[in-house]
Amino acid sequence: MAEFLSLNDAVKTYLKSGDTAAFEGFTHLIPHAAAHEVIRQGIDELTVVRMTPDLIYDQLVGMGLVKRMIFSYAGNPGVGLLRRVRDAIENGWPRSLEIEEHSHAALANAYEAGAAGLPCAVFRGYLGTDLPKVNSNIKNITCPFSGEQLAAVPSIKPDVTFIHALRADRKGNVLLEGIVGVQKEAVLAAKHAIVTVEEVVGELDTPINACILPHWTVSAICTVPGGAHPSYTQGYYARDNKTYIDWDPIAADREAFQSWMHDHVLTQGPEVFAERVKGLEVAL
Amino acid sequence: MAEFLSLNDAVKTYLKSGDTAAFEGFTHLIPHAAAHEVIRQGIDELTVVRMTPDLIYDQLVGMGLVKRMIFSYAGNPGVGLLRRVRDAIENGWPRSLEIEEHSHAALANAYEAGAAGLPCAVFRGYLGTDLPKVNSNIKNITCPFSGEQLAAVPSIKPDVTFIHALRADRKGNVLLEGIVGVQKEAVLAAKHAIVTVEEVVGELDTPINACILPHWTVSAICTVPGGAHPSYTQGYYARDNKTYIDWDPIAADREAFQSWMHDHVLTQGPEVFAERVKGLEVAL
Amino acid sequence: MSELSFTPDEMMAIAASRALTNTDVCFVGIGPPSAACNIARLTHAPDITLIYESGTIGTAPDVLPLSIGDGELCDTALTTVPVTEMFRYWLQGGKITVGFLGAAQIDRFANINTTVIGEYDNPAVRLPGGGGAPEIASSSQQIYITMKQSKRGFVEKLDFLTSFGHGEGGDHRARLGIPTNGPTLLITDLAIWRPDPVTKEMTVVSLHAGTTKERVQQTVSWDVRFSDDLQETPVPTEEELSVLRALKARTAAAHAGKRLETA
Amino acid sequence: MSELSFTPDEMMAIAASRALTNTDVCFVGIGPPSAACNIARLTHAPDITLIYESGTIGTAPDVLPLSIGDGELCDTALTTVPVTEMFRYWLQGGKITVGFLGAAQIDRFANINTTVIGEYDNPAVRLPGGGGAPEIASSSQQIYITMKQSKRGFVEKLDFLTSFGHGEGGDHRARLGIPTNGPTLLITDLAIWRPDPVTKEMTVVSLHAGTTKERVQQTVSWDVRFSDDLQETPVPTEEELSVLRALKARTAAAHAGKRLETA
Repeated sequence: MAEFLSLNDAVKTYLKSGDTAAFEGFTHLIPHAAAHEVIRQGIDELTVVRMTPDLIYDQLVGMGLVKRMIFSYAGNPGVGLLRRVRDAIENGWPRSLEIEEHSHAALANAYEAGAAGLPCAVFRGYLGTDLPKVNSNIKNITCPFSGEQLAAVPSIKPDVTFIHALRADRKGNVLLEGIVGVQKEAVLAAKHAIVTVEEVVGELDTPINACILPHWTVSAICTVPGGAHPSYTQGYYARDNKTYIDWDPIAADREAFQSWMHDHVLTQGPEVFAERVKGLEVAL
Repeated sequence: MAEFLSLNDAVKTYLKSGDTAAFEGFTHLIPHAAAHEVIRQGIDELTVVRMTPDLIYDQLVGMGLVKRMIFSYAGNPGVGLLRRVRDAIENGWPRSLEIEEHSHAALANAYEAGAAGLPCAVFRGYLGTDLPKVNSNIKNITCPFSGEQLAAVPSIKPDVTFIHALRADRKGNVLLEGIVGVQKEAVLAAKHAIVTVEEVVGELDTPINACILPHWTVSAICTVPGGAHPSYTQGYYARDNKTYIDWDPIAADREAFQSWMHDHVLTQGPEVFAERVKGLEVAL
Repeated sequence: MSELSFTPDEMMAIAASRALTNTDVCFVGIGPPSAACNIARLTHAPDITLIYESGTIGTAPDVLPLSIGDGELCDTALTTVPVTEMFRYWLQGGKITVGFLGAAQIDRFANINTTVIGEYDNPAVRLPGGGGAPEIASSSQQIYITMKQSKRGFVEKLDFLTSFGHGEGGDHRARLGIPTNGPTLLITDLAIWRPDPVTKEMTVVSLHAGTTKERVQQTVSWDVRFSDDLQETPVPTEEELSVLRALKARTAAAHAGKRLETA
Repeated sequence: MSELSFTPDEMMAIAASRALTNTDVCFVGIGPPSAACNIARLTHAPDITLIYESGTIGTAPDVLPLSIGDGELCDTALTTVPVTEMFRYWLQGGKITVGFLGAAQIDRFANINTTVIGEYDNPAVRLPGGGGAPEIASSSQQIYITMKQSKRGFVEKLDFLTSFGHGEGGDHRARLGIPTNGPTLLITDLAIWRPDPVTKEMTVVSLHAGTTKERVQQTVSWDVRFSDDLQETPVPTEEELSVLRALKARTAAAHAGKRLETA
């Protein structure tokens, strides 16, 4: 049952040290504000799951909060590598990082299987690749009709899933629109889901087949305008591509990174995100 | 690549005696006009697949065109039994009927697996039931991580799938809306898809995440206003519940059935459907 | 209106509606379950979530649907999802608190047959089959069953086991790896039944007004167990009856012929 | 504008664009593939279907996306589907005619590494990883690869096999049960390569204008095979160059800073 909470309270209530957390968003609707709140609260020893662990996982890893990362593409899309993640994997700074590496197809299927209440996902994948040699969570299963060998991976069932959405109504029903990624699956697969939204409205007033999370699938809703920045929210503001490009030199240097985190995350609150999307608003 | 054809030509071009055909539509958007055209052309020895084989399969079976029926619920929803299907199974009239019986969950998963290019579907099902005893296409598969026994059924890959949709644009992109059922899956799983639509428009002008079949996933589009009657088309006309209720006594009697089929199907064409939905139009 | 001016069917629907709460997420079948769920929504449980297997989530129909996919369900729903998603995420994913089933045959452990009367390969009556029921029975957190009592329906041994209830009783569900509770409530035109906590045999816990133990036994093929603490089902209230009758009247009018919908 | 006033990068993107047709359904990666696919769309293949793994089907972006999920892709798409559906129905379902991949390392049989340089457990450089590529490589009907040639990239032996090309050559794909064609085209800044019909070793079939066999060999770690019928790649036309440059200019302006979108 959705409760309307401050982001601070929602994170404090639901996320514990040692939990498995998914912050999902496929380029669109990445829950930056929620990740920053987790960093401020210093919740550590996390296992984090995400298909495309871009800036927010670079930041969580760089701050030493992550024990294990389950992922399929660790890059800054269109810009390059994730330098904090690299530093953790290559040099163990600020701590060593366990990784469980998959393909996108595998993780998308693993979220789907989690939402579907299944213990594993079955798909055609990893054919001829080296990934099964380095990941014991990639196995085979044989089709009992055709004899074909298919791939199987464990389903993903996070303790807490964080997503950002367009808006909620007063009952707590949540609307996703545009590039919806794997967020619905990540929410339905999780024990608890925390959703930041641009706004709360009286009526969602949506198309008949809209992607809606009913209020009883969500634990907490937090109003954080701009909460996806520098990612974007369909119909609200555009992706701040320049910020993604500017991240690269900051992340390349340990001190520059720490200084940036101090100034832009540790000493700030969720309310700064509204300011960050000024000038990026989408004309309707 | 979608071609705009008459329904007569589309059926003639793509459906052959002995084919496996799916006529899908979950209460909504049932392709009655297409099934009637198949009956008129007398294409026989068919294997027909459908979760809810209601009136049109009663008619196809009653006319002796069906060799084998794969299904999960053979009833006239809210009214009762399918009397022509019963007569075929119980008495072999007008010919014997092979059946492959599943649950809804199994067939929905089997269509999904067909669309996903997999040889089988894996789900949690049939626990404790007698269906696996009478259907050798229900097997088990073991999760390699948890050891749980899951159910597996072969995926469905029809030679031809028939569906009815709201409308197409001039390129042949097709819109489904409302209760979309398993139609997208049934189309993507098929070698060929024939789609009847209420109308062809310049622009679909749809919501951003609308259920659209791109033109290159469809073989033929046929404009048949009212083509779902007595089923319905969201935003065009309502379900003709009275006709479903009235079907029961017609189907109960072999001669009444044959006479009805002569008068309402064999001697008619697809153009009669527009007339049948008069008075059922939905006010927008 | 006198206290007893209601039919057994009305009592059955109203008794079933009372078992539902505001926080339930119900997977609704057609017929009596649909009436019960919508009476609950229109009386004491306005925030109940009703889901029909056609994919409609959070429906609030003004008339009872004839099928599980009438336009009314979609028009009034919070959203409508594909049928594959309905069975994978919402049912199998464990989101359903109450699955509502009917039956052609039921046994003392609330196993259900909706497939055939007679032999499967040579049936006396070919029934519609399982539809969604086999997995509703295993994946819903609990199952409520509504059906009228008769010796033909309440049988010693099912002709075919379509949907698993408590199997042979006891921990049979657990032994098959089914983690859900199964049938926790059976509401008929005569009584309310619940499973014995240990044996799981369905036990009459409440008789509807005007019914006797003897009348119950006459409509059941096995020796019926009655609770030591047998109750009498409260009669329908004026509100319950008037809501049910208005709903039925609207429904009958809507299904009687062609009508111009005002969506 | 003189005939040769174009860069090797421009030649690479334009040569790749020419391989695409109006009926192709392309799974587009970011960078050079995205440029090539959109030049094709803006020149000779206006009806080509471009699909990005973020779920956008039939996109027609005005500027090149920085990521695979920029708003531009969604705003201009025929429709946008969930990522699970994208990988299950559209890629694994066999709907993609051409999958476009880039690489950090490639070998003579067009196997690809985008995972690590050095050892997996102790890498010299941790690259982003496979993303969609492992299954794009096996499920697309054919694969086109674009990358710049260098001895660091064109290696005798991959440090890690992320995406399967022709394996050890010959019928290796078929032996693994992979029914698709794999890499049928490799377009670099210097040349066009295609697999030998029998051995599947990638073979230079066309040199870009101004390039020599020696220059090609100097940027490749193995002994390069050249076709007996070696062609010269036609230089970019005025139209191709102007379309590419206008696209790049719009893209650079859009990514340079905050802008008010007019959706």
